[in-house]
Amino acid sequence: MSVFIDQDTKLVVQGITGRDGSFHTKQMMQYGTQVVAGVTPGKGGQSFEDTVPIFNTVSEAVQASGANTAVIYVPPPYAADAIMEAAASGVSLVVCITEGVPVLDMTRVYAFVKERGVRLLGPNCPGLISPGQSKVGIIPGRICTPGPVGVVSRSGTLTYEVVYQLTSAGIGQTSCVGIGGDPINGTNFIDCLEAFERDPATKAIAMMGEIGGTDEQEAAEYVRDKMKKPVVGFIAGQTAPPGRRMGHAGAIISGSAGTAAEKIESFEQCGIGVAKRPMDFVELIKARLPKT
Amino acid sequence: MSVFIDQDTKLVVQGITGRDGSFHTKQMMQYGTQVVAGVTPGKGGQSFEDTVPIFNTVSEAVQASGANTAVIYVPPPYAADAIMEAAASGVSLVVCITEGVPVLDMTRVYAFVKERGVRLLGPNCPGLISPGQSKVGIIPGRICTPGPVGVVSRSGTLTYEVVYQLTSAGIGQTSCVGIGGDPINGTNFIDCLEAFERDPATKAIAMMGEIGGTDEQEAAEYVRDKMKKPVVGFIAGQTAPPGRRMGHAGAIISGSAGTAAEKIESFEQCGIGVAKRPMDFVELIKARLPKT
Amino acid sequence: MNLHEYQAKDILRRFGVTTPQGEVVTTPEAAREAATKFGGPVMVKAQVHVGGRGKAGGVKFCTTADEAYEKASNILGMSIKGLTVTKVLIAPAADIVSEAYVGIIVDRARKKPVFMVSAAGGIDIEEVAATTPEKIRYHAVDVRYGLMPFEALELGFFLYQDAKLARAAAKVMQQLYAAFMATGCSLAEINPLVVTPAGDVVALDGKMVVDDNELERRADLEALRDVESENPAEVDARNHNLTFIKLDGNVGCIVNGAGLAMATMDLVKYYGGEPANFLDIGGSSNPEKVVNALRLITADPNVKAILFNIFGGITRTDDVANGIVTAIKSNPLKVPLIIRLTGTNEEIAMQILKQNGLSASSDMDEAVKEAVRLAAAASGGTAA
Amino acid sequence: MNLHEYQAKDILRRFGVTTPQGEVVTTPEAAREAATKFGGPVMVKAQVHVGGRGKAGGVKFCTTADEAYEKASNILGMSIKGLTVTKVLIAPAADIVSEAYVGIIVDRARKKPVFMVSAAGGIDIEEVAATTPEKIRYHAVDVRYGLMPFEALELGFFLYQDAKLARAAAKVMQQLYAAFMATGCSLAEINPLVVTPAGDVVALDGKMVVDDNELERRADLEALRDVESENPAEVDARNHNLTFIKLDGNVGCIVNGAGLAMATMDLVKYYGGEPANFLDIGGSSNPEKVVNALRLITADPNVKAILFNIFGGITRTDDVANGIVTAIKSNPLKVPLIIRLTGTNEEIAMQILKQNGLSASSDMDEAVKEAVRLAAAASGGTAA
Repeated sequence: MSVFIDQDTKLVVQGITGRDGSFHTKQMMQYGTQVVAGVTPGKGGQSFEDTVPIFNTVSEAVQASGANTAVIYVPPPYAADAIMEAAASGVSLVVCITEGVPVLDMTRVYAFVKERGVRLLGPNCPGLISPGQSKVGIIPGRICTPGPVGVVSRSGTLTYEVVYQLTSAGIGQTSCVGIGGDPINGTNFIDCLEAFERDPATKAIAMMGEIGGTDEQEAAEYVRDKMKKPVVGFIAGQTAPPGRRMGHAGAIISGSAGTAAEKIESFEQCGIGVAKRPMDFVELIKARLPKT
Repeated sequence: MSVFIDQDTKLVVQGITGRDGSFHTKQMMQYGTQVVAGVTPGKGGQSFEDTVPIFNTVSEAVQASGANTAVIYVPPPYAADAIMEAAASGVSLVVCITEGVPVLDMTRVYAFVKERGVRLLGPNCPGLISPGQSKVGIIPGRICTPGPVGVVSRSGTLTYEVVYQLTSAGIGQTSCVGIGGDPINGTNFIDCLEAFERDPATKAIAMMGEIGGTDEQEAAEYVRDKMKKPVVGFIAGQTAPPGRRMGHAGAIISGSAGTAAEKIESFEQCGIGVAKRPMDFVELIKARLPKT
Repeated sequence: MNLHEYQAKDILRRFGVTTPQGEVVTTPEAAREAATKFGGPVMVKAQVHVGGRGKAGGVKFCTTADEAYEKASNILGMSIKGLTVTKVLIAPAADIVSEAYVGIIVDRARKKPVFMVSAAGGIDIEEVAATTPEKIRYHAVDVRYGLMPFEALELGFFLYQDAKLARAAAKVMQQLYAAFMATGCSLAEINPLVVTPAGDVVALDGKMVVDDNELERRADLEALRDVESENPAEVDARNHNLTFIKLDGNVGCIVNGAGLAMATMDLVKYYGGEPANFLDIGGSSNPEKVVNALRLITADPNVKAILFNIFGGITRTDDVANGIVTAIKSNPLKVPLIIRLTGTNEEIAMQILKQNGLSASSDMDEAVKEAVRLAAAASGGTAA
Repeated sequence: MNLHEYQAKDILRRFGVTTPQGEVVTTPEAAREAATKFGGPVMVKAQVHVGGRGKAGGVKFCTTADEAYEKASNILGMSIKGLTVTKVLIAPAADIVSEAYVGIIVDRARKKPVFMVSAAGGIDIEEVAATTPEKIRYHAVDVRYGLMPFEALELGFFLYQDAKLARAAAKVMQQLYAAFMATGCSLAEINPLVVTPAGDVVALDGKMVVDDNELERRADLEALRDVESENPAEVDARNHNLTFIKLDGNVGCIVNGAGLAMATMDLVKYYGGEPANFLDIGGSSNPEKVVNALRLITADPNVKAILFNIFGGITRTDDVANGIVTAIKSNPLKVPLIIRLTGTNEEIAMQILKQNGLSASSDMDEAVKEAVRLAAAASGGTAA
């Protein structure tokens, strides 16, 4: 079992002939992901690696291939349009890897995908993986192994670090989801926690947050109020200088400066185990997994 | 009983100090409508006829007065904004009397009110009346009398004519609803038919359509497929010269030229009694009302 | 309000659409000059607000400047569906690889602007819709987001296989949409959108209809109105806030409200008469409006009887009565007058009419029958 | 990217906001000239990208041109929070009846631009939020519709009872919103928005922060960048596609990915050390980036040990190893180097390092501990 993607995931890759798109498509295919179509306007009719048909538009690709998930590797100025194209095409999950999407673009995109009930992951995220079943995005497959832990994180390489530690210690994962660190993203911690709580195979959750915003605090309250499964959390940025990103007005609106200390305190108050170091996840999770 | 408005309707009037607004507010108050607030930006704090408090914004007015319905008498260039202000203020019904609202404004407005689940009647409509209970808009109160007939119409004075005939013949109305004749309006025939079908007091429905569009044809199919109550219909414009309004491309999109002949045929095919003259409603309705 | 082809093209050009820069002229001499200036073959195109001007002989291809002079002489002054041609557009003729149709219209049912595009352009889109509907693609635009790049490109690929052409067409879609929205249109069309041998995508004809409701707040659009090319009586009516459409019958109708006006005309027909016009004096009445309405109706020599049908709601029937009295005092009627009045201030109105030797009914059916009868009698009488 | 006050005001003015037309000068003489030209009293305002310049003495009121000369002399060259003032804005001082605050920011939680307005302007909005939160009104804008006239007017009436002022403020809200959207901002502020004795509503100060992600597609915005006024090391880093923030510790950190970089710094702190910087080499590695990163770190004399922490995903660890070897060959390090590498092409990377006499760990915890230990030892050593 897993969340968001599994062995039935049928993927269309937007920007399949680009540098990043072609590299990671090969990686995903190697991992076993069903890549059923690619999109590059003007290359419709060709094929990728002699196996994956390429289309001019996502809607054509989805109609022809039955794809239910789209992943986006297109340059930032075109990413917002690519997300909306995917959301309008009929897929139910859109994963946007692209980094550097203007935030005002995302205000439109967010409204658009919500109206359609489509799940967006990202932008500026590493995607997700359900070990042994499917991988969509750029998370290195070999650091993961199937098992009972759900992983959700705002950052890329920090996720890898934690997953690597878990796997090294023999603790596998149901799914690892990178939600991305941009100010406006499609899926937040709560969405993932909800999914993990529902997934019978997930027995414990590892959550990696960062300074900025209040997503982690809201997630903590959600854990306290709605969840039965154990959660272990970490916040990166205790030593980061304050006020580099959003300035003061942002803190006023959110009612919080979004510091690591605040977030850790809220974890503690809501019964979330706090990992002081990335490597502490191993022992904390182990202690919370049901004994077999 | 009635549809959309009744004795519990609490009305806020937008443009209450304007020429039309003040005249019709007095008429509505005379009829017995609960006019609980008015809005004219800059006149907040004053009162209308020494009894109705005036506010600067609709949202203030609704919060202070508990209004659940808004009626709009503001000039056409400001009407779209006024509708959206009303829809955002918390009322559940917005009636826009204003004639001449640009149609592209209405494309935005329509999406806006639908998102909020607010019912819009109009623009360019005479409003509605539930005889003996409440009147919102400009339909002359004295031509109506309570009774078992639901009236719905695209035009103003033609509605008066028919209602006048019915009343003169001793046939009263549950509600008379003028949906307006603009290309994009908030409430259509089907919405009203649905409401009349659900209203236990309504025993028969009189429906006045016009040339143009396909609303009447869709309404006819609705009558055939979903309604048990009898409906009598009339189409104005049999002698109107074709092609004055929407041209050919519009007809292609709607799949119909919207002629009176087409509409009358569709009425006949769907079991709607056809009034050849406005005055024919009296006999046709009488024949369809349950004998008491 | 219909714009002329040259006006529509000016607007499209401002929004980035490539369209041949023509010249509007009013004399054959100027047509020759323009053709000489352009050098190659030209089109001479009547600028009138009616469809089917090509079939009516209002559009001609000319290989020489002298031919342009000659064709312009024929077309200028020509009458197409009742409108006299006073302007022709001289535009360089283009070589064409393919012709497509691109249009936007506000759709009542979808409550949105809807694109219609077809690779079968150049001909009447109605014909395409009737014979090969699968050749038309519709796309409703969500105005909250506008036409998105991916949507424009989907339409582009529907027209052209070639990615370069598809992208160029997508750009035209966005430019057309921008022009449509900025100009407050109810319709905007490019037909044909052509591909030239050089691979350029070019609008050879443009049509725009501006929503009349935009004009009040948009002086820039109102300024595009070409009064000369409209029916003078309708212009006169509009200037006095009346809606007037001239028809061929002999019963002049003056009514308040479009629905009741149409129902009145239908009833005239029902009783064997023919309405001479549609005339809506609208909601808020004043005597002045009635005077102007009577002036318009009586200017039509076909009118043999005049029928007022007024249901007073906002309209005060005493205002209407006063208007009638004022009008016939200064300008006595030569045809019978039948008045039906009911509603607001009905008693006062009846009183006013009576004091001035006029009578009125409060029954629509009666009044219409009477008007039809009198018009028939008068027609019979004058025909004798 | 922060814009200077004068740049923000130029943009606001272009969108219709009334704001005093000042002059940016770089010398006291020019300040005097500008003040003379304006005639009345002026403000001399440091143009630096930090908050609190007023409290730091960077904003002065002057009644005469000579005073403007004097104050400009004091402010130019002054250091405010580490940044040297090279430009001052000379602006006519305004008489003020009242001061309000108007700002827009992109809100993470609501996923929308959010207005914050308060009649308690002029002072720090943070203070208002902390002490009298009821004096602030928030309004989230639905970007699909934009800021609607009624919404702007609601905000206007929140600031002013008087309808004329409320309407004027509503207009400013719409202009500010338009400027915010068109300039791709993450923040735009007018503080104070003042009412003058004549009843005009005027922006006396303006602040705009442009979303860095807009700059790639917007050369016009990138052109507003004032490189002089930024930290040179951070400019250098940006020019090489690195994200670098200078801190006060002695352990230099080079990491791929912002989250891992912060976690690494936190771990340095956890083991008793102090990070000297935040440095993210980003996703796609190339040896060149590593060379530039090392150059930036070694330029800081505080750095006593350098720690690489690379988790190869997209980043190829062999690229990083090659970068390290290249860099230290041409520029031998004077401080200890601790390398942690794991992930993509780890074996090749280890081989490259070994061949060049370097070693690496694959364990983050070990590597961080070692770096902290070595930095402490080196600091102890050099302190002796």
